Amino acid sequence: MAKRPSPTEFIIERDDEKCIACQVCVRMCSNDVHSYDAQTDTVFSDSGKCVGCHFCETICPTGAITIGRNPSEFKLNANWNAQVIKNIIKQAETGGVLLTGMGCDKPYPIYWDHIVLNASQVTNPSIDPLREPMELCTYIGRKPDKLEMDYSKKEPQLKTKLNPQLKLETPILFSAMSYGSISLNACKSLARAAGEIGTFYNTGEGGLHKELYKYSPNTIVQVASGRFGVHKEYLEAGAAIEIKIGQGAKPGIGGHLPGEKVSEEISSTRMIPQGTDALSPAPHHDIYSIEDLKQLIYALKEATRYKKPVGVKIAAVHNVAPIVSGIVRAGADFVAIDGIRGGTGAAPTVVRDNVGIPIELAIAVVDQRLREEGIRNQASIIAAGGLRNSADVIKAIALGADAIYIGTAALVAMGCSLCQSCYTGKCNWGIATQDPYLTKRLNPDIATRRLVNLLRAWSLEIKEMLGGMGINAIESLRGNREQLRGVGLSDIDLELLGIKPAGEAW
Amino acid sequence: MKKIKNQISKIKNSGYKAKLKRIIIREEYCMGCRLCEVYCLVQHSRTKNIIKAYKGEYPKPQPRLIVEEKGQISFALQCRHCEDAPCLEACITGAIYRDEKTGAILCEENKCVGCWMCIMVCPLGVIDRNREGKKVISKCDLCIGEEIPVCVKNCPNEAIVYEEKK
Amino acid sequence: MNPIRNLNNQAIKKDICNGVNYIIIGNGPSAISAVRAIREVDLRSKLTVISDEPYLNYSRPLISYLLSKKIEKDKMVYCHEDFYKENRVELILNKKANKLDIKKKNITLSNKQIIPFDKLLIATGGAPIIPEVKGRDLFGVFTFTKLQDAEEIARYIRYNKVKEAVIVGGGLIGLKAAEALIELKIKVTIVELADRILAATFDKKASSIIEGALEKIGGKLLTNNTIVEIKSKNKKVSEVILRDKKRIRAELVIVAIGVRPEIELVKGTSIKTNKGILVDNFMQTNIKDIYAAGDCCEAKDSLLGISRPIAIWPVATGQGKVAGYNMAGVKKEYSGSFTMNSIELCGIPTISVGQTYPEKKGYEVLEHFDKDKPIYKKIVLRDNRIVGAIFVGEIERAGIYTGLIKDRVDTGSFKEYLLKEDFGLIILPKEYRKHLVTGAGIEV
Amino acid sequence: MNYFPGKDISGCGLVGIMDQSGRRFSGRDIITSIASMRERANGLGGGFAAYGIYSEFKNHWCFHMMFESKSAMVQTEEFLRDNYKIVRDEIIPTKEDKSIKYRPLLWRYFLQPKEEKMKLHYDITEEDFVVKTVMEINTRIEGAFVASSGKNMGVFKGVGYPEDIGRFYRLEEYEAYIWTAHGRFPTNTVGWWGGAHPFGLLDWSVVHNGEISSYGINRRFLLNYGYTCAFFTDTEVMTYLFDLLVRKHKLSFEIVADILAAPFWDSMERESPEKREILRALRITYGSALVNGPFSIIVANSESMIGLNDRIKLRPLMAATFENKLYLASEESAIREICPTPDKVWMPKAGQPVIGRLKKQNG
Repeated sequence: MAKRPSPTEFIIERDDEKCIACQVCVRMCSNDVHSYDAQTDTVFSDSGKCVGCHFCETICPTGAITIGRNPSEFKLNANWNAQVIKNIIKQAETGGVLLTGMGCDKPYPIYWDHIVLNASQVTNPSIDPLREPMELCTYIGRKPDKLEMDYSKKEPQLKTKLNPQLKLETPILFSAMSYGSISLNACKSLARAAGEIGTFYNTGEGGLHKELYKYSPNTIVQVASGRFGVHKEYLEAGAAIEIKIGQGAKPGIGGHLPGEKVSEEISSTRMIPQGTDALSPAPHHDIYSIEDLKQLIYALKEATRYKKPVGVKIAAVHNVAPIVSGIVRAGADFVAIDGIRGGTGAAPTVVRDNVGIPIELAIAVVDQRLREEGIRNQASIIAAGGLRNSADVIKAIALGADAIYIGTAALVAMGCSLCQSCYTGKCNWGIATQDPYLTKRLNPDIATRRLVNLLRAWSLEIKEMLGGMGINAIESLRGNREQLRGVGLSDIDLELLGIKPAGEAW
Repeated sequence: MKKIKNQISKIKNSGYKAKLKRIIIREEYCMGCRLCEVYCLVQHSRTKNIIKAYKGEYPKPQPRLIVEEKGQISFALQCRHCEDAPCLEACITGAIYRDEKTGAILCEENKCVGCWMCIMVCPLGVIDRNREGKKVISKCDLCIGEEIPVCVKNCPNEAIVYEEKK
Repeated sequence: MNPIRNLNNQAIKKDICNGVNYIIIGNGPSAISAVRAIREVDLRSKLTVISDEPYLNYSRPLISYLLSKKIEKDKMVYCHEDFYKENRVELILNKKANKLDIKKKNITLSNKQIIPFDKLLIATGGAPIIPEVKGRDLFGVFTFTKLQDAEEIARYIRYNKVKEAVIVGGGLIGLKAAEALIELKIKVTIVELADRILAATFDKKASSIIEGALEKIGGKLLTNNTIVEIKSKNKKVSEVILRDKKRIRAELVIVAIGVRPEIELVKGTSIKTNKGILVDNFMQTNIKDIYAAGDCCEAKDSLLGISRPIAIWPVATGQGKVAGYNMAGVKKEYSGSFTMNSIELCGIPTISVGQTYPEKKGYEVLEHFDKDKPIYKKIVLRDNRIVGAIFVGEIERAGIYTGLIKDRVDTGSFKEYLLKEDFGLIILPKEYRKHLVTGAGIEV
Repeated sequence: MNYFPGKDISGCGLVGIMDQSGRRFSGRDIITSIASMRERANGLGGGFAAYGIYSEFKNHWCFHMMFESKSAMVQTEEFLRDNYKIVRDEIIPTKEDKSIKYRPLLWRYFLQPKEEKMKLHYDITEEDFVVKTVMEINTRIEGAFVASSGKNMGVFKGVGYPEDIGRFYRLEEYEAYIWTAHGRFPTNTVGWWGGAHPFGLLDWSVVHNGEISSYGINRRFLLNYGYTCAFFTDTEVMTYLFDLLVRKHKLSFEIVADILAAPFWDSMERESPEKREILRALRITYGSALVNGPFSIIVANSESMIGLNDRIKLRPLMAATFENKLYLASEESAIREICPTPDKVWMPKAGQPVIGRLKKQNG
């Protein structure tokens, strides 16, 4: 048959009355969408190359560019919709796995949007966060079953020694994004913002670039299946260590950083030869069972002389509650659970969109299970996977998470418009790229400021909502599902989430 | 005697030795979009309207800054308004002067005769000949009347910033 | 630290111990520049400027513009009356300093007035060289360096309806004069002793471009020639006779074969001179408290490493500033200078800097020549360092090269880009580039 | 006394009186005192706890039971008999009062756990065995409720105004060294006899004014330690927290106050490094036991009585002493009603416990 290119996804409309042919768009588009014709002093656009990142639209000084969806339609078909057809066409041409970036975009139910919060009325005063202290400080790490005190002296003495803890000024951390998947400037911005806010960012499996060592008090270093860039200094640089078993966007599969992205800097950071593919195996080849994980946890604790919390990150899958229980019993000080909507720099579309469970259900069942087993205090739970705003955060915490990880939201704060083309390495916003021409577009001063603003804004909103509930410390909300009610959820959803339906009183 | 004192205080207070702002270039963040150039051109056009400046003014207005680009490095360069400004010393007409308030090195166009001495001595090469028909120079004036020069204001990546001299 | 702020602190100290009597002879750029420097440091002391010209001040390079009526006389002033008032300068005009008594530390003016000084700056500038030719004192023979010259020439042209003129000397002054006269619709013949015009600053190619342009606007050029006699009719110039016996009709002769330092005042004193007054690195003569700056003195040529007069504006202002600071007690060393010129001739902008025409071996030359436009660029290097440059037709960003010469930058790593079209700071080594954009008092 | 006008809309009234020398006194005073705060109750609940009232059975567990039906009583007795030796059982004496409309069957049992039954549970303490029993009855036997289960103490409560309840139970005829009382204005649960305060477990009794916003997590925190909250009341949670922290974790009342009404992180900074370390460890470990929201409580056990406010003092609590007696009440007037000239009256600060302890008796 005839060669059949997939229809373009976007249409670029250029208002000729407004276009001054300044060529800013021509210079800026890494996908070479725009071109300038000197003969006619006109700028042309090739919509077929557009990924819909909106950089040109944002930067055009006259607002001459509009990126719209291609109105061209296939015949309406609920089953064989346009995306399905396009994917088949693409695969028929390439014979390959379809790749994508960011988190699952399928319309699975978003439970956050079916959960509502409580507020005080009459019987219990709400608290004004602008006038009264409102505490978001959160400690991540293993808590003892009880504290033992010695009352023999005049003042009581603490007999129990606490395990190492991470102190968060707000219960939001930046989730694992490796140097490699994102640019060094993006890493720096996350690190600096974490420092300014008093929280942590996570190296992902990209190792720690030498310029990032100075941010180590706010760094969680990750140990993943590829063990890239893992060495003594690396482990010691982290405030905590996270063993990555899985990721919400691609549970059960490994990672792949193409060789062309493995620049000199990345090669030295990851400790792999320049230009070679960085392949993270699907499993850790030294972890084939829970007792192997225990060994790795304790090996890392030994290596860092029990001075840092060691946690484990997994993707939320069907059996998540027993798995987390096992991980806690294996000695993890915190467990990060990444739901199906968690982001990625590159993943097979089919995996991203079809594997794993929503984070809301995962947190609910894990928290409940750990409490029933009496081990909830032994590890902190960090929820991750597509949390979009402070309401999602506060609901996650009320469901039982100690803190939450944000990745996508942080990227959006830095400029990302979710074009899902991270895997191409041509990110116009200078985030998911290593091209020095593009990475300089992310000025860490600006990005840091924006990240700090985002966390400040969310923290303020959380305080407002807490105050409204008459609560002045985040720990009084953590796991406090009485403050949640479900709207439009089935009985079994409500049961799994451990919340009552809206309308039901205490 | 009082008069002398007044005069002395006038000299002492005279202008640019106070805290002044300067444009600082941070080439590591310059994207090379040239929006600074676009806005500079508009600011120094007759209409100050971006579409008219580009589409309706002839001769085409001239930006007062230069964007240099090579490989992945780029930066916008405009007059540094040097403290020890060689152009000021080289100007044979007194057309180039320092604005006492802002410390900007400015050119009084009706004094300038276009001898290009300033072009010869400017080590940054940021003084240009006017190409709009006058035999005078063309240089950055820190956007007289604007609180922040337009190149700084419109730089999308803060690669040019306007900061108080430390 | 801000050096200016330091100076201000010193200025405040100085306020307490005022009482230095500063005298500056001359009212040109170096004098003005010295006034600025002195007043930056010392606000109270007495400061007197003496000029033998009747004008407030004016820019000598502008006289050709005045002659061609491109500018009005009031535009010649580059420093307003307010300047003297604001800086509390006592201005003595139209008085020549005739005598300098080093021992008594005073000077005698043309009106016999004796003025004492504590610190003296001699900034008497230059004087035109007039060749020993017959008829040189005739009515209609002029030099062309002062405002008065331009005014007199203009008056002479007007009264005598001058149609033809001869200009002796194809240097910058001669050519600017020629251009002005051509503008006034006078037929001009330039007589140049060398084989080409602008021989002192240009190379042959550059000269020939200008020669071509000169011809285009109607200027006639005779090279390898000079005048031997000026003939008159009715006591007025009528004709010049050249070395080759050729005769050229001319009602006006402008002698522009160069300037020499004006050092008459120090003749017979113990102040050492060569061609000009000799000064040290602080612009002080061999006599304490007596300084010299500008066209009258000889200072370090940083390219050639010798002392010689460099009669150009920026050098004069630079020297005046250094002299002023040192007179006021702030040690400042003169970094030296080198010759450079910017001039637009016949509509072609040109810039020449340093050694443009090396005759000895050991130099490397880079060239770009576009005959049609015409554009000519030339870089002269020695040991990878630029020592000279010529720009004809396109002078944009020429100052960068001047800077590279001044800072003696090793261009080894970027030599091949020097004459590329997109030459700019970006090709310079990053450190130097950063120094340039952040230096000069701007710290990042 | 109401220091937060406009905030304290729902208002329960609390009173606690303790003679720290151990001298017992009649229930007349506390009825008078709580009656003065009739305004703070709405007739949907009132109750008292009394310590030292059963000295002849002071070594036996005394269960105050409420039965809604005869069958519930039969089932309960069967269950009790299985596990305990019933030393004595009797109806709780009452005096009919026209304001008390409905009443369950009220019975009290003096019990001795059977060794062989306790042995079935590996390594269980007698207290835990009793707790287990109480939880079993309360959750498993329909219509049966254990109002109190301590030794030498009892809880007397019901639906009605507290002074009516007091007279109904003939409390002026009892003598105790600690009395606590509660007049209820319920907002969360409808009025029923078992839901009235005080809540009792073992020898703990809790009277409480407030609404605990952290209830959800406090309850789930207790779940982690094996407590099942059957009644969905704040008081129940409070009682179990005290039981866990004081009895099981062996923490002092001062420490428990620092957990339940934890100081703010900022104010910890002003403490000595040692104190700060302890407070920080407490909050990290027991953050989920922080009781958030407005409350004032009076908690008693056989050796002590503690008054405590929430961390920002959103509910009233006053304290006074007179000779050996410690008084706690929602309003100062309720204290002065029975003790017109106290030695000292003060308003405890937010989160600062007032602790009355039984002075060590010789022998």
